[in-house]
Amino acid sequence: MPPDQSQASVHRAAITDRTELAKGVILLGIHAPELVRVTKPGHFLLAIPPSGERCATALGIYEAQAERASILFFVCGSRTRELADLAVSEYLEVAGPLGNGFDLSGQPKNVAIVAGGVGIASVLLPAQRVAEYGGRVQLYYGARTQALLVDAEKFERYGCVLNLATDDGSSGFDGYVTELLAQTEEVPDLILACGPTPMLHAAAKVASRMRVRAQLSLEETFACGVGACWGCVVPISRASAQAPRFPMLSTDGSRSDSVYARVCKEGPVFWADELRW
Amino acid sequence: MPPDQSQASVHRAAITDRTELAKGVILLGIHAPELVRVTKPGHFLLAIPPSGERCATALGIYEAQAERASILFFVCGSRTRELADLAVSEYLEVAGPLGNGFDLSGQPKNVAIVAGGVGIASVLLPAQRVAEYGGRVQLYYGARTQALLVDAEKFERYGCVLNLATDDGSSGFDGYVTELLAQTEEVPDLILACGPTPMLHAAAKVASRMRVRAQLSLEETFACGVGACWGCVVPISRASAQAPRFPMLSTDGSRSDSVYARVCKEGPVFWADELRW
Amino acid sequence: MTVRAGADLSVALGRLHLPLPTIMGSGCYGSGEEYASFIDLENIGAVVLKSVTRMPRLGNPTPRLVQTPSGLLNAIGLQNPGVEWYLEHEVGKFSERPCAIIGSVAGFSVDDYAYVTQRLAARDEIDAIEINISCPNVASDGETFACDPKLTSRVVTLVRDLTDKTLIVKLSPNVTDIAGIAREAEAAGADALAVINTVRGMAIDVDVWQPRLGNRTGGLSGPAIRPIAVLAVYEVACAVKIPIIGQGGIETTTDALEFFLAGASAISIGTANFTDPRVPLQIAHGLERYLLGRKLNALRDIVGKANHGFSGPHQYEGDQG
Amino acid sequence: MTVRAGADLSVALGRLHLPLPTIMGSGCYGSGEEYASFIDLENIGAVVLKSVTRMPRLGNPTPRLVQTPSGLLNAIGLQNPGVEWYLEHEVGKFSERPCAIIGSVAGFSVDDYAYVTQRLAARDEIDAIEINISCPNVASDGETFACDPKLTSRVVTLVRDLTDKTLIVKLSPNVTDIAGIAREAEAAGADALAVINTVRGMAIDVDVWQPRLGNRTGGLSGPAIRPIAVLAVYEVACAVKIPIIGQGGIETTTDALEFFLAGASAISIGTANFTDPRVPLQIAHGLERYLLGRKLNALRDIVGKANHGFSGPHQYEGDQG
Ligand SMILES: Cc1cc2nc3c(=O)[nH]c(=O)nc-3n(C[C@H](O)[C@H](O)[C@H](O)COP(=O)(O)OP(=O)(O)OC[C@H]3O[C@@H](n4cnc5c(N)ncnc54)[C@H](O)[C@@H]3O)c2cc1C
Ligand SMILES: Cc1cc2nc3c(=O)[nH]c(=O)nc-3n(C[C@H](O)[C@H](O)[C@H](O)COP(=O)(O)OP(=O)(O)OC[C@H]3O[C@@H](n4cnc5c(N)ncnc54)[C@H](O)[C@@H]3O)c2cc1C
Ligand SMILES: Cc1cc2nc3c(=O)[nH]c(=O)nc-3n(C[C@H](O)[C@H](O)[C@H](O)COP(=O)(O)O)c2cc1C
Ligand SMILES: Cc1cc2nc3c(=O)[nH]c(=O)nc-3n(C[C@H](O)[C@H](O)[C@H](O)COP(=O)(O)O)c2cc1C
Ligand code: FES
Ligand code: FES
Repeated sequence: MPPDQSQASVHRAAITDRTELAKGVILLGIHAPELVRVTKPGHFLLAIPPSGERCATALGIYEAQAERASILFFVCGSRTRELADLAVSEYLEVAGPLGNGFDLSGQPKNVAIVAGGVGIASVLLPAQRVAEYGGRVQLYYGARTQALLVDAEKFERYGCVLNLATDDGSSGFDGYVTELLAQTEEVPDLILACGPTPMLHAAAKVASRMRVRAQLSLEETFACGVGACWGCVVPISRASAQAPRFPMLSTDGSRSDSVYARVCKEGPVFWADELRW
Repeated sequence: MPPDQSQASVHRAAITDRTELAKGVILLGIHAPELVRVTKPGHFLLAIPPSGERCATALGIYEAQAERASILFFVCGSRTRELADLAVSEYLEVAGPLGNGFDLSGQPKNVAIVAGGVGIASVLLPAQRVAEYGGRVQLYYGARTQALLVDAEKFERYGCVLNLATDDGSSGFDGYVTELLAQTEEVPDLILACGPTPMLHAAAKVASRMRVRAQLSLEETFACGVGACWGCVVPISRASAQAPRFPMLSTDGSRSDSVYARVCKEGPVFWADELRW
Repeated sequence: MTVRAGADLSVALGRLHLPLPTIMGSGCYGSGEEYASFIDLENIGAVVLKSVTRMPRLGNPTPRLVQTPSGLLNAIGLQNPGVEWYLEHEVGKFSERPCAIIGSVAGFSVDDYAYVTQRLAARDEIDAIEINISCPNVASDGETFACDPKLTSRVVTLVRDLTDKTLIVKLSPNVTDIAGIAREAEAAGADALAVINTVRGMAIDVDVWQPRLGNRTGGLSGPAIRPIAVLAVYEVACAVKIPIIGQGGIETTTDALEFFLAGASAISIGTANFTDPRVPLQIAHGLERYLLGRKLNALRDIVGKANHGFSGPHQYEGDQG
Repeated sequence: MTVRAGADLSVALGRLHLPLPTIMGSGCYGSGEEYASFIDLENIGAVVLKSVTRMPRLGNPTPRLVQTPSGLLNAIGLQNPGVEWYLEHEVGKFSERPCAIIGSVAGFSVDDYAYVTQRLAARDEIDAIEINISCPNVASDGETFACDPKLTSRVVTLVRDLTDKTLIVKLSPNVTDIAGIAREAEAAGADALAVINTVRGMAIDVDVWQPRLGNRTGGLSGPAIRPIAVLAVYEVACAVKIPIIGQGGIETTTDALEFFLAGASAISIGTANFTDPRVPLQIAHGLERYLLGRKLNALRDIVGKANHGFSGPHQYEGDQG
């Protein structure tokens, strides 16, 4: 989360590969060398809708290597349906990379990564990064059911230890992935998490009980996605390094302890113990 | 155009075949025996949008034989794009048949059928009908360019004599199909026409010069498509058999010579000499 | 009050009791007959007839319809045969309909409203009267009745005296303060409010440099206006105690629930019928499933539950947990 | 007035001359910096800055955004650092922008508007002032300035006296008679009108029985409101002679043309930037192509051409062919 100076731009990227990892879960590879060059773990991009209708869609950058980046998404509405309709060698325009990613500057040795559902899309790059500097990753990966635990092998290839959970018990631990995390005896040096908001709340609680700091990649409805509209904010501690530095007063003129930071600009990754949500 | 008592209903029809006749011109066969049973030449249907968004789309019934009906459409907006995305064995729901079709009750011997662009979709059934009772059809078929003169062979199979025209001269007569009609020396007993509004205006003029009556299948923006909203009206002579029988007065209280008839209910086929457009 | 198997979806609008809360919007459903081959009319709550005026009307010049993003602009211009012909030739048929029939009255003077209401309400085939006050008043510079609290009050007071049947007043969203108009209508004796009529709009043809509608301006309906309609219902529900018929862009059960939770006791479906005539049935089923899924017995248990200032409708007061 | 190669797209708004008629809507574009990596700001006419108030504001509770059919509901609540901090830390940077910068002023009393306008207008980096009068007036029961002709007149008269820079008044569509408010703003000295701000709306979460926005109500923008906005421009253009900046749901050249033909002299783009930041550029190119295709030299030649009662803007009177 060190305040990156954005090197974002619009990229017209040819689709290099398309895999339906599970029903309604799509992995799209795109040819975007310039994007790859400046992408850091935890960055996201905005997919410009091919038909020109509706807002751009925020998606984590899943892979970023050499000339190819990829996105991984669940088809859940009209925008993702449209992206799912794209075929190899068609073009997708994306704006990015955006946001501030995970902070791995301290090179923590033992990292627990917690991913819920589509949250998996934002945690491959940090897992890779940890492996690169010689750290170890325990991946805690939960989904509704076995079929939706997609692409876990790829994480194994980067040396992650897999800890799987499903809500219906069809694979791995029968229950929430954060419960699985809570049971671990190896206390990690750092926790990174991405997934639905209730999962992030649970992960933050487990982290605080473990006395381990956690970085959470939040999901919010975006309008601009580039920090212009202040629509995607989350309350954080005024003391946070990510808190905007300008004055903010409540309507009654009081100076509250928490202020609003933009998920798309100061985030999407925040320190769990600095959030006031 | 004899006032049919509608036997319309909603049909859930499996798609039996799908052909892209030209770029952006789709022929979809559907399994709809009940629809076929009650369809008459010139009837149309409403395609209920698969995604549930936007108004249903009015489409002529192209073919109707035994268990199979078909629709033929040009992809020109979001609704037709959605229909074009349907694959064989998926389902399409349609409401129909609707409207009053062509009146061939007099069994005219020599019939000229004029079709412009996608207007071709509404004139195969009347051509077939004329062949059935032993009449002869001269088909005047125009399109922007050769590639868009689709499925003409099918009309030949039903014994139609083809007279083709393209705006760019790439096939057949170089110019508008109504100019081609105007040049004919065989004066038909009846003219049927379907196509864009300017073409219909031209066809009506040619018919009146030839002193031949013409039936035009009109296109209008629909809301309900079933006669409920009075949104799709066209002015016609108060004397027309298709004029609604209830009083209509202008705002100033005067009783004008022309009244409004619904394209979706009293039409879409009207006698050219009764229209007041 | 008919209780349906499963959950009670019934609603009372003044004296009118409907087994189902799904009312087909005026001007969108003809007299119901046009849709009878697509949906069993027993499965809808009521049809509001196309608005009728004192004199026959030819309606607006064409085109009368334009599609806009998630919306439909219309300018029909109240084409109708006039109330006399209507009573003589049409109303008799309504007794065959297996759902309630609500007459809709439009006018260009206070007198018009009174005359047409009295004539329509006198007929047994008509179960209730809705007055569509979104018409310009010819006598006062064409100002719309629904935009002026005083005019609203005068019209409603007068028609109220002419019938004991349920009187619904249909409000326009094209006002600064819809809650103020609603209060006037309630005070003047309305039994229920229909919220909202279409939002005024225009589309221009950039090829020919003309408005697309023959009438230049039209009324916007469909999903595009849903957020506007939900807020209008929310605000009116804070202001009055009489029941509200919510409408504007309802296409799905979820959409309908937004309106009930905002404070509507019933809903009206217009434009969505043009997408799929089975929408009213799907919504009735969906509401039932929603209630059963939450172990609730009656739709009225959720009316206004998302409304922090909800004040109506009084016939439900006993149930407010 | 810069003439671009091809066609003249320039526009005069009072003393402010813009080479391009594309203005980025307040609150949607930050100060331009946020978009500078996606589009060359030289290719846009102006940025209207996020509205600034006298005191710092934390803004509304979250969530602040909801997507609706073809629309976006927002309730940011004027989060901003207050005018003092803004002048000290932000305004200085605006001199780097290669496009015009229009300050936006919001307030909760007549005094607020005067104070902030005076402070902002005094700075060279600010080329013009837009006043956003869609805020509730704290001193008068929270009634919105833009909904009351008298309040509008008072605010505009006062701020007019404080600056010679172009003064734009941004009107709310949430009124019975927008043309009446427009006339007041013109009479009180506005140089131009921004038409329209967002339309009030609400969405409800049917799972948790709460309005989706932290602030409950919000403002609807995007294509859903375009027909409403086009009509508002059409009606205001019949009522005033000062130029109009049309806005509400503009995404394409065709959309923009609807506004020019209705009577707008410039357009504003807000929500469409969230779909694709290159939209303003695409529209500028598209307008040029449209004019050249029709052998027209200047955009101003089409202003109001679809408006049967067009009465403005006076600086174009000589050109009305
Ligand atoms: C920083 C950031 C990064 C993101 N990264 C990714 C990513 O890598 N991959 C990805 O798939 N998504 C990601 N998302 C979420 C993604 O942007 C949204 O899911 C997307 O907006 C869906 O758009 P849509 O138009 O298809 O669906 P919408 O029309 O926006 O939503 C359709 C319906 O689905 C519901 N819905 C939305 N999301 C979900 C969900 N996750 N599960 C169940 N129901 C849901 C909504 O409530 C709505 O009713 C990210 C979001 C943010 C803010
Ligand atoms: C009775 C009746 C029968 C019809 N039968 C057929 C049929 O058999 N096959 C068929 O393809 N269509 C037919 N149509 C027309 C069809 O209903 C419309 O073309 C359809 O509404 C297009 O929907 P859309 O959402 O895809 O495009 P829209 O979003 O409605 O339109 C997209 C754009 O294309 C433009 N456009 C629309 N139609 C055309 C056109 N024909 N050529 C060029 N531009 C156009 C519109 O102005 C608009 O800008 C019929 C219409 C009627 C009233
Ligand atoms: C084509 C059409 C015609 C309408 N005619 C009338 C009418 O005559 N009287 C009336 O009160 N409302 C009329 N309305 C308004 C509808 O009854 C309804 O209030 C409005 O369309 C909003 O609901 P919806 O979005 O579900 O359509 C009409 C609407 C449409 C679309
Ligand atoms: C997220 C968001 C924030 C906005 N903030 C402001 C604001 O602070 N001041 C203002 O005058 N208008 C504000 N607006 C209104 C826009 O400037 C514009 O008038 C409106 O959105 C309609 O145009 P559009 O449909 O192109 O977005 C805001 C709009 C949005 C979507
Ligand atoms: S979405 Fe606009 S600031 Fe984040
Ligand atoms: S479209 Fe409704 S009457 Fe024809």
